[in-house]
Amino acid sequence: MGSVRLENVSKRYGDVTAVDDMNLEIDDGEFISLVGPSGCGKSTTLEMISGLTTQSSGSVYIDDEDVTGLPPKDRDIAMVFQNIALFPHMDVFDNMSYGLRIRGTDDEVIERRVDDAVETLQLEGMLDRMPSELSGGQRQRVAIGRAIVRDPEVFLMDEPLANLDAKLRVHMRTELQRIQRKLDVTAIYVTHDQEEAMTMSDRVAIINGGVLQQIAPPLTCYNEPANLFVAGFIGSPSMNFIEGSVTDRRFESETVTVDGVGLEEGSTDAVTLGIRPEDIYPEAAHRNGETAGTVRASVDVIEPIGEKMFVYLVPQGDGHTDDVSADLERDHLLMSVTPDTEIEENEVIDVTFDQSSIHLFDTATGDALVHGLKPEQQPTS
Amino acid sequence: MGSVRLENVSKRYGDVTAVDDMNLEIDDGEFISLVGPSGCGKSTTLEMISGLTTQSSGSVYIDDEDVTGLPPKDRDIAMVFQNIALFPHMDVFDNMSYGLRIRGTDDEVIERRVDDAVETLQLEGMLDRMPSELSGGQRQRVAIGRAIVRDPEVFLMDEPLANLDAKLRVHMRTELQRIQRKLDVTAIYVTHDQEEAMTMSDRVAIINGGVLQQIAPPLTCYNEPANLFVAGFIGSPSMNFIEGSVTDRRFESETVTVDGVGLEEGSTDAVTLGIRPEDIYPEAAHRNGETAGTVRASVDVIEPIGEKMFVYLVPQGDGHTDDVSADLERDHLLMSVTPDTEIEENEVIDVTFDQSSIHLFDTATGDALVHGLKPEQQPTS
Amino acid sequence: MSAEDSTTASRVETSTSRSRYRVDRTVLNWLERRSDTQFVYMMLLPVFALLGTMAIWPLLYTGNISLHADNIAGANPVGEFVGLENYVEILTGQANLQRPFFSLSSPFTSAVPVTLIYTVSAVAVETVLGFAMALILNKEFRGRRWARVALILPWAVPIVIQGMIFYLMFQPSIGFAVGPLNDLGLISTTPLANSRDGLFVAVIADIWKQSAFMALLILAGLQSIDRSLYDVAEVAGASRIQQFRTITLPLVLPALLVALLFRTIGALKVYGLVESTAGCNTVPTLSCLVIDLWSGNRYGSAAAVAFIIAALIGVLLLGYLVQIRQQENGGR
Amino acid sequence: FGGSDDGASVLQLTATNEWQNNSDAIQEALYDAGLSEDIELEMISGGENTDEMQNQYSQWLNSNQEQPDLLAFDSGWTLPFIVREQILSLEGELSDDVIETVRSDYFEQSVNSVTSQDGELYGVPLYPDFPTIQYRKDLVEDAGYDWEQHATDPLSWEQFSHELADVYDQSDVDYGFNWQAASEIQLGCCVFNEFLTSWGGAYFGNPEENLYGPVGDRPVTVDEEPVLESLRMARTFIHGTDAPDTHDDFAGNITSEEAFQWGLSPSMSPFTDRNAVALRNWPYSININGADDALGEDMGVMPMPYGVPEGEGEYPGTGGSIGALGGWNYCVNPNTTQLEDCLEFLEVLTSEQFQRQNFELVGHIPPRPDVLENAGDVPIMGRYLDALSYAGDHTMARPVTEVWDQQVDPVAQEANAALMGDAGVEEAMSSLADRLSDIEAEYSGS
Amino acid sequence: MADASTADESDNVVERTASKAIHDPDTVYRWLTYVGLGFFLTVSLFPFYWLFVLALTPTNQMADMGVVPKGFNPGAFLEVFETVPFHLYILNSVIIAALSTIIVLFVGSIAGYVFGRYEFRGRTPLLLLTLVISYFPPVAFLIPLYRLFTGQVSLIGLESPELYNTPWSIVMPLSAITMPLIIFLLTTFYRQIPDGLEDASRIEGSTRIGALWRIIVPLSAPGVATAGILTFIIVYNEFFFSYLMVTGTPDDWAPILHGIFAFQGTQQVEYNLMAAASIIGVIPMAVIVMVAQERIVSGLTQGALKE
Ligand SMILES: Nc1ncnc2c1ncn2[C@@H]1O[C@H](COP(=O)(O)OP(=O)(O)OP(=O)(O)O)[C@@H](O)[C@H]1O
Ligand SMILES: Nc1ncnc2c1ncn2[C@@H]1O[C@H](COP(=O)(O)OP(=O)(O)OP(=O)(O)O)[C@@H](O)[C@H]1O
Ligand SMILES: [Mg+2]
Ligand SMILES: [Mg+2]
Repeated sequence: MGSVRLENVSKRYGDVTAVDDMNLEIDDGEFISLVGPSGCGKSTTLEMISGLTTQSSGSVYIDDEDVTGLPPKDRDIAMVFQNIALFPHMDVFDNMSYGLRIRGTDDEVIERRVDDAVETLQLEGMLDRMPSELSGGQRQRVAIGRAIVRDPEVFLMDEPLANLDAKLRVHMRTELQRIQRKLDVTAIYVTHDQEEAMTMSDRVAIINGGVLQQIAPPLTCYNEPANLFVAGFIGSPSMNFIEGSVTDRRFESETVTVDGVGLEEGSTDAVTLGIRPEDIYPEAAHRNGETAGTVRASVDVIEPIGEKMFVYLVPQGDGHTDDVSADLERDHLLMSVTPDTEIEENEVIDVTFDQSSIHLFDTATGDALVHGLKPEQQPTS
Repeated sequence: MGSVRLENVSKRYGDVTAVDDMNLEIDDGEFISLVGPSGCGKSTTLEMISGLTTQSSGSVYIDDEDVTGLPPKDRDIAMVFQNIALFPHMDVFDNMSYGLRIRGTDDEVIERRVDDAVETLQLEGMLDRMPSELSGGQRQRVAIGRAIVRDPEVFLMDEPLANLDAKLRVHMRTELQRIQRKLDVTAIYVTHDQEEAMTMSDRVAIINGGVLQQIAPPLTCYNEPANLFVAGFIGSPSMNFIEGSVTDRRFESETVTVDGVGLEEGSTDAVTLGIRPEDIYPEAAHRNGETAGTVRASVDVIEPIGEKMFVYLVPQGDGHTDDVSADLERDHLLMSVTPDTEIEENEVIDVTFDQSSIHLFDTATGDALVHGLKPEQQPTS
Repeated sequence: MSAEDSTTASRVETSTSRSRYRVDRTVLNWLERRSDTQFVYMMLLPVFALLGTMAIWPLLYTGNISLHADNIAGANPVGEFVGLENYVEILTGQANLQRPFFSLSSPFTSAVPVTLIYTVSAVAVETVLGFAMALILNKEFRGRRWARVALILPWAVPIVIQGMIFYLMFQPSIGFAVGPLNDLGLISTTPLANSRDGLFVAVIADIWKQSAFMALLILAGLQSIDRSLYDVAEVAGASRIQQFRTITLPLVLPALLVALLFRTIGALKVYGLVESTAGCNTVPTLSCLVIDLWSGNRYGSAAAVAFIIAALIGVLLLGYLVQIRQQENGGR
Repeated sequence: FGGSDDGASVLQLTATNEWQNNSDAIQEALYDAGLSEDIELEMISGGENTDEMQNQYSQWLNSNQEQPDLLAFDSGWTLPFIVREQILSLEGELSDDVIETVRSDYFEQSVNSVTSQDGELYGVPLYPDFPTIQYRKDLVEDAGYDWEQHATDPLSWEQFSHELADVYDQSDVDYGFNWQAASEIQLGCCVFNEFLTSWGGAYFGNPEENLYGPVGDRPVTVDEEPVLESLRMARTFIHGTDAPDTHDDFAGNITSEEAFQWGLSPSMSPFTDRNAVALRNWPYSININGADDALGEDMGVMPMPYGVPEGEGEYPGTGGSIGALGGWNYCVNPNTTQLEDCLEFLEVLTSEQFQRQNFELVGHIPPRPDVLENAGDVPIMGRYLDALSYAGDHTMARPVTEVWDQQVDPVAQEANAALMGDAGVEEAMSSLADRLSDIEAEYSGS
Repeated sequence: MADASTADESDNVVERTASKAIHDPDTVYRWLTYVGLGFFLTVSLFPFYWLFVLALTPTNQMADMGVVPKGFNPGAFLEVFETVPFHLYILNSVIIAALSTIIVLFVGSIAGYVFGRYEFRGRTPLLLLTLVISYFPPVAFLIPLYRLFTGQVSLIGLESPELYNTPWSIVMPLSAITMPLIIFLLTTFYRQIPDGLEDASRIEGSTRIGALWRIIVPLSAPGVATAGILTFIIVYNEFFFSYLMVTGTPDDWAPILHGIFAFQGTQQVEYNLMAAASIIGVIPMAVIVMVAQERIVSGLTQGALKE
């Protein structure tokens, strides 16, 4: 059994606080992804769970046992390291079988498991290469192999697919899930690839600056981000944010006006409206659902990327000048449409979005206020 | 000036042929991405251009000069290494300024450039950390910084963003492009991230097993893949392939029939039809364009990932059994739809696709025959 | 090939490691569960048990002897307790030593100057030559293996033999070195009888042997450097000399400092070489004093000089240690 | 270790190099001379040189080691061990007969070196050692001299130097008179000692009274004129008469400057190779150089020349031909478990038969004058019996006291400095006198 | 830094006029390497050649030596073994040196690991303490150790074991005296191994000690091999304890030093035998150097330390 629990865990390196008062509860057999910006403390969190680093304060529980002080080898975990860390003096076979050999597993069993892993990892014929004779992606796969040949309680994986190409990633993703299910093992998975986090995990934990922001199933994080950070972080390209204020259930900014906002009357002032690029569409292509108002904007740049097309819009709100260069990012609206949409650069179009896809946040605290402007709906978090 | 040309370049490590008779011509100031499966020879190609590895045969030209035998330091290149390779005994500032200090650049200039890079890379306040005190992504950024502070003829970048989160990747992408344009430098960029390759490059080179498959602008690669490999490799999720044969301009497989195929009569037999997941849509949502026939299929799995939804279909063609487990991959059709599409698992639906989005390949050689079944259209490659 | 070898090797290892694992498991497990601090001290137990009985206790014992008078006639060579008298007498030049402890008027026949001259000149030259040798040995060339053996071999020569070789070399009429060097005006016809020349011979002999020691340590340091760093540097445009200065040197520096540290200590303690070439009467190093006193059954004075040597070395090495500390702080 | 099994017991003894190199023959000789065949001898080396042996012995004896059972002691440093009671007194252990034999029949000086202040015997001399002049009889004769007559009637140094210079001139050898001037114990204990004593000087005044002490209560006389004269003479040998501090009466340039770094062996090898006229060395080298494959009958031996005639020295016993007395003694480890065997061994050492054989085999001079006199039939050594007997009667022991170890190095250093010219003769000797006095003062009464 | 740029500029001028060699610095370096190598080889090996010259020259020819043997007497090499059981001395020495090497590498590795990879209170003082030990001349240890090994020191009523005349009386003190050097050496090498590799090993289930033996030591192969050679040679060549801690007979574990002394009498020196014995005595060293330096080379393949 391999439930994992962090209680008020912090880790400080001198002045730097890498992880700050983290509380995390992971059920046995669950697949959790940790995501967050570079340097936010993901690897540090894994290291504390593995026992490689001792937390500065707080406790780590594995299987409801406080494992503080328990050496890594007794925590029964397997780990894929972000820096790969192959043993340079061992060939691929020895690297992969290392953990089993340490435990004195039968040679036969070792060979079988390594063979299985080799097939999964598409590393056939490389067993007696040295790490220095492998490509970057091959090294990373060996590192994964070193972990999956084992049968641990907890899998810790730190960006295990970072160096793999898309096809292989997809393949490895399913394989890792399959293995995780087969071994019925708890998996904690660090990734910077949202698609990975979204498709693989039971729940996603979003961390920022060492602080846990939200932990929830992937779609919840996507549809009901707990705060501005999560909203902006999850989803690529990122959610559009428009700062404004709410007066009498009406959101107003320089460019956008939305009615029927589900906030108590009077709770006005600094509110940020969030809308995802794919939720914006040209007025012309009106879909189902109730639209939340129209924005007139000029098309700045069109970026076609195969299966979709990004359209950078400059809203033509009141008081908005044409001086685009200033504060470019904040003032742009990004719209994602199918490649066959007929739009030209510099054209001025009307775009719209559904009320159901609007998010409102408190600009000051960043906390989410309302997701999907159904007037009757209460804010979730 | 920094045009780069590879002529019949091969690299062999003992039995392994890492790069096989590669011909590649890169114009001055161009941004080229190298993509391909793990271990296909991307890094090796960069190494040969940089002069770190000498090709087994063939010649490398930089700026029309045969540089074989010219040491790296005289090739005026900057490189981001896949394995990062920071100098462990130098802090971040020293690592980043290394190339400049070596050249005896003025301290002032160094400071300015490093400061610029630090800002670009969001590494503020880390200048006097040692590499061992950085997170994985931070290390990678330092490695990028070490290259971008310089002003070389050619930028070689080997998966420079592999360890960064999505937001930072997007940011870095634009920054790298900006820098490349500003310095007007030739860039050769290895990535496994197709979006990166698609959005950043002037042309994309797809390599497989050391052999160059296609080099063309991103959308050409996407829309007119030169062969089965490229078709399958570019685009995520991958293109669906259906094997069949063509008789009298009519493509037929067990499950799908398409009329009006632009192939000469009689050139029948083994032909593979390719269709991208996003080009398949439920019959109900018929778009514009001429449909190429309907496929009845049962919905096997639905995978929602935020902005879109993957639907795994099992076509109910003649002779198709319900035994899904066997040969699962080949028999599945993957459809990518917007999340609001109303579909349920196990439902049987009719899906269709436009003639214009169909690709035909010679099953035996893999070469593309026709892209987009406009009967009058001739095959491109 | 080598990959194959190592595969089989480690596969063989498996069976043995398995049984070992079983046997030691309890101890290892217990150890593994110690906190870092406890673990560290447990791990240091064997070293300090060994050093304690074989070095520290003996030094305390000898230190105690150094506080007692000499007793050259009695059955017990250690006389009555006299406190620091031995030290005072030696340092003030009152003690009857074979040669003066410190005399600037006769630098080649008094212990401290002789030892310092010897140490500085030998270690300086050894460092330069050792580094050059290590750089050469780190290169790929045919026959490198034998070249390494050949260059390291002098270090493997027992001191007695080393001394004999140079004794004979500088023996007039037998050694071939005297004539030419004398013609050049570098040495007298009887270099081993002359304090200055004898020192020169000893330094040469030391360089011959100990440069290899430097080379060996530096070579090991060179071998440990991650090759990919040179790739980076090369692409960054560093010339060989710059690569040497910015990568090789700082990364071998720790090993070099260790070599320098221990060569300096070794040179400051030199005895055997001197004794087997020019002799302690001609080239009276500090250790010569200790041995002479000890041979003369003057245990108290011998112990005191030994401790003075240690103190002197300690003072001289303070500089090195500061360097090393800086290295460590900078390096991690 | 070394215990006795099946009746045979093993005696461990340190042995001189000559013995070690001929251990089988020596054992045979011992058995022939009556040593029980049950006693097996294991000869070990005490050390590379006499200094190291001395250190080694201190360690052994200080720590009450049971082995080696028997120790070969240099007569130059037996006494300190006796003083420290680290070796076994043989009084009451050896039979009275044997003790009596040693006391009355042995060379007196040798017996002195194993006798304590209160007259107890602590060891049995193995052989006495005294240097002689070995010379190329053929060259000397070719030059018209006859040095055979000086086998029992020594030359004066003055005459020796002139004749030798003449022989040297007339021959084509590279070296004239080889002796040892290196700053080693050899110079302090012996060479310099011989020179100054033959000139009538002494280290500590009257040797008959002061040689063995009392430390601190005796004069230091190394800065007296005879000593200075002897140094000037020696300097003349090397530097010629034109250099400062030399003697115009002597012939110069007969000794190579190489002597400054010559120990025994380097000084000997040119002579062995027929490349020198004369050599000062110990008897062992007679056995080597007199061998048929070396110089054979071409070598002559005579006693050391004299500075002032016998009896005309400053102190009793000084003047005349003087050889420094060395030699080795066997003493018993007080912790031995095989005392009986040790005593049996010592007894055999006193047998005339063994002493003759030892003389013949390795050139160890019989410690008893009467045995030496009757040994004329011994192959090589026998030829030079006259000279050896004379030399044996004209020796000077070194001033071995418990502080001699401290003193011998300064003596060697200062004498060497004077010889090399690093310091003037008077300057060196007055400095030596100071240093010796300091040592005397420091250890007075100890 | 400033002169680097001027060097760059002058490059253009030089390039035009200079020979091909300067165009191709590799050739220059290669050439320099061979010149340097030639020099060092000559200097290193000449004395050994000199030993051969002496060994081959019969004793009675040993004068006015040039640099070629006078005569040819290879029998000296056999005579060495006839005169004394030289092989036994060598064997003893090899055993003693090997035992010491094992102990020093084992204990020193653990200490080097702790000092190199952990920060703890007392680290610096303890390191300094070990260093201070090496300041003292060997005599400073001799007297008490001699008493200890001859059973004269009693601890809590127990007499110390009689180690005199056993290999341990040499092995133990020499292990201790060599230890500071080895600790310092291994500390520097172990320090350089990236933490990640040790971490990976521990995750895979090895203990800290396990990771030390399986990962850190093999990865520091050049350093460990060097440490091994150093220890072996130091012990093999050592003078004081080797000389004084045994009686001197081959049966009582006397090392080679005593064997060589057997040729160096107080009065007569057989140069040719000594030279021959010296050459023979160096052979085990040559073998060790050969074997161990192989480890130095093979220890790290290209880029071994990258993380
Ligand atoms: N030193 C070597 N010895 C043997 N084979 C090697 C060596 N270096 C690389 N290879 C092989 O050459 C092939 C190409 O390697 P390369 O590093 O160029 O791949 P890559 O395209 O960069 O892959 P990745 O995306 O995984 O980094 C790989 O199959 C690799 O195993
Ligand atoms: N040894 C150290 N000393 C000081 N700061 C450190 C140390 N190790 C990590 N940090 C800092 O702690 C923070 C968290 O590091 P961590 O490695 O957990 O980040 P991460 O979330 O894994 O980032 P990435 O995605 O870039 O790998 C970073 O800001 C890093 O700079
Ligand atoms: Mg990380
Ligand atoms: Mg690569």
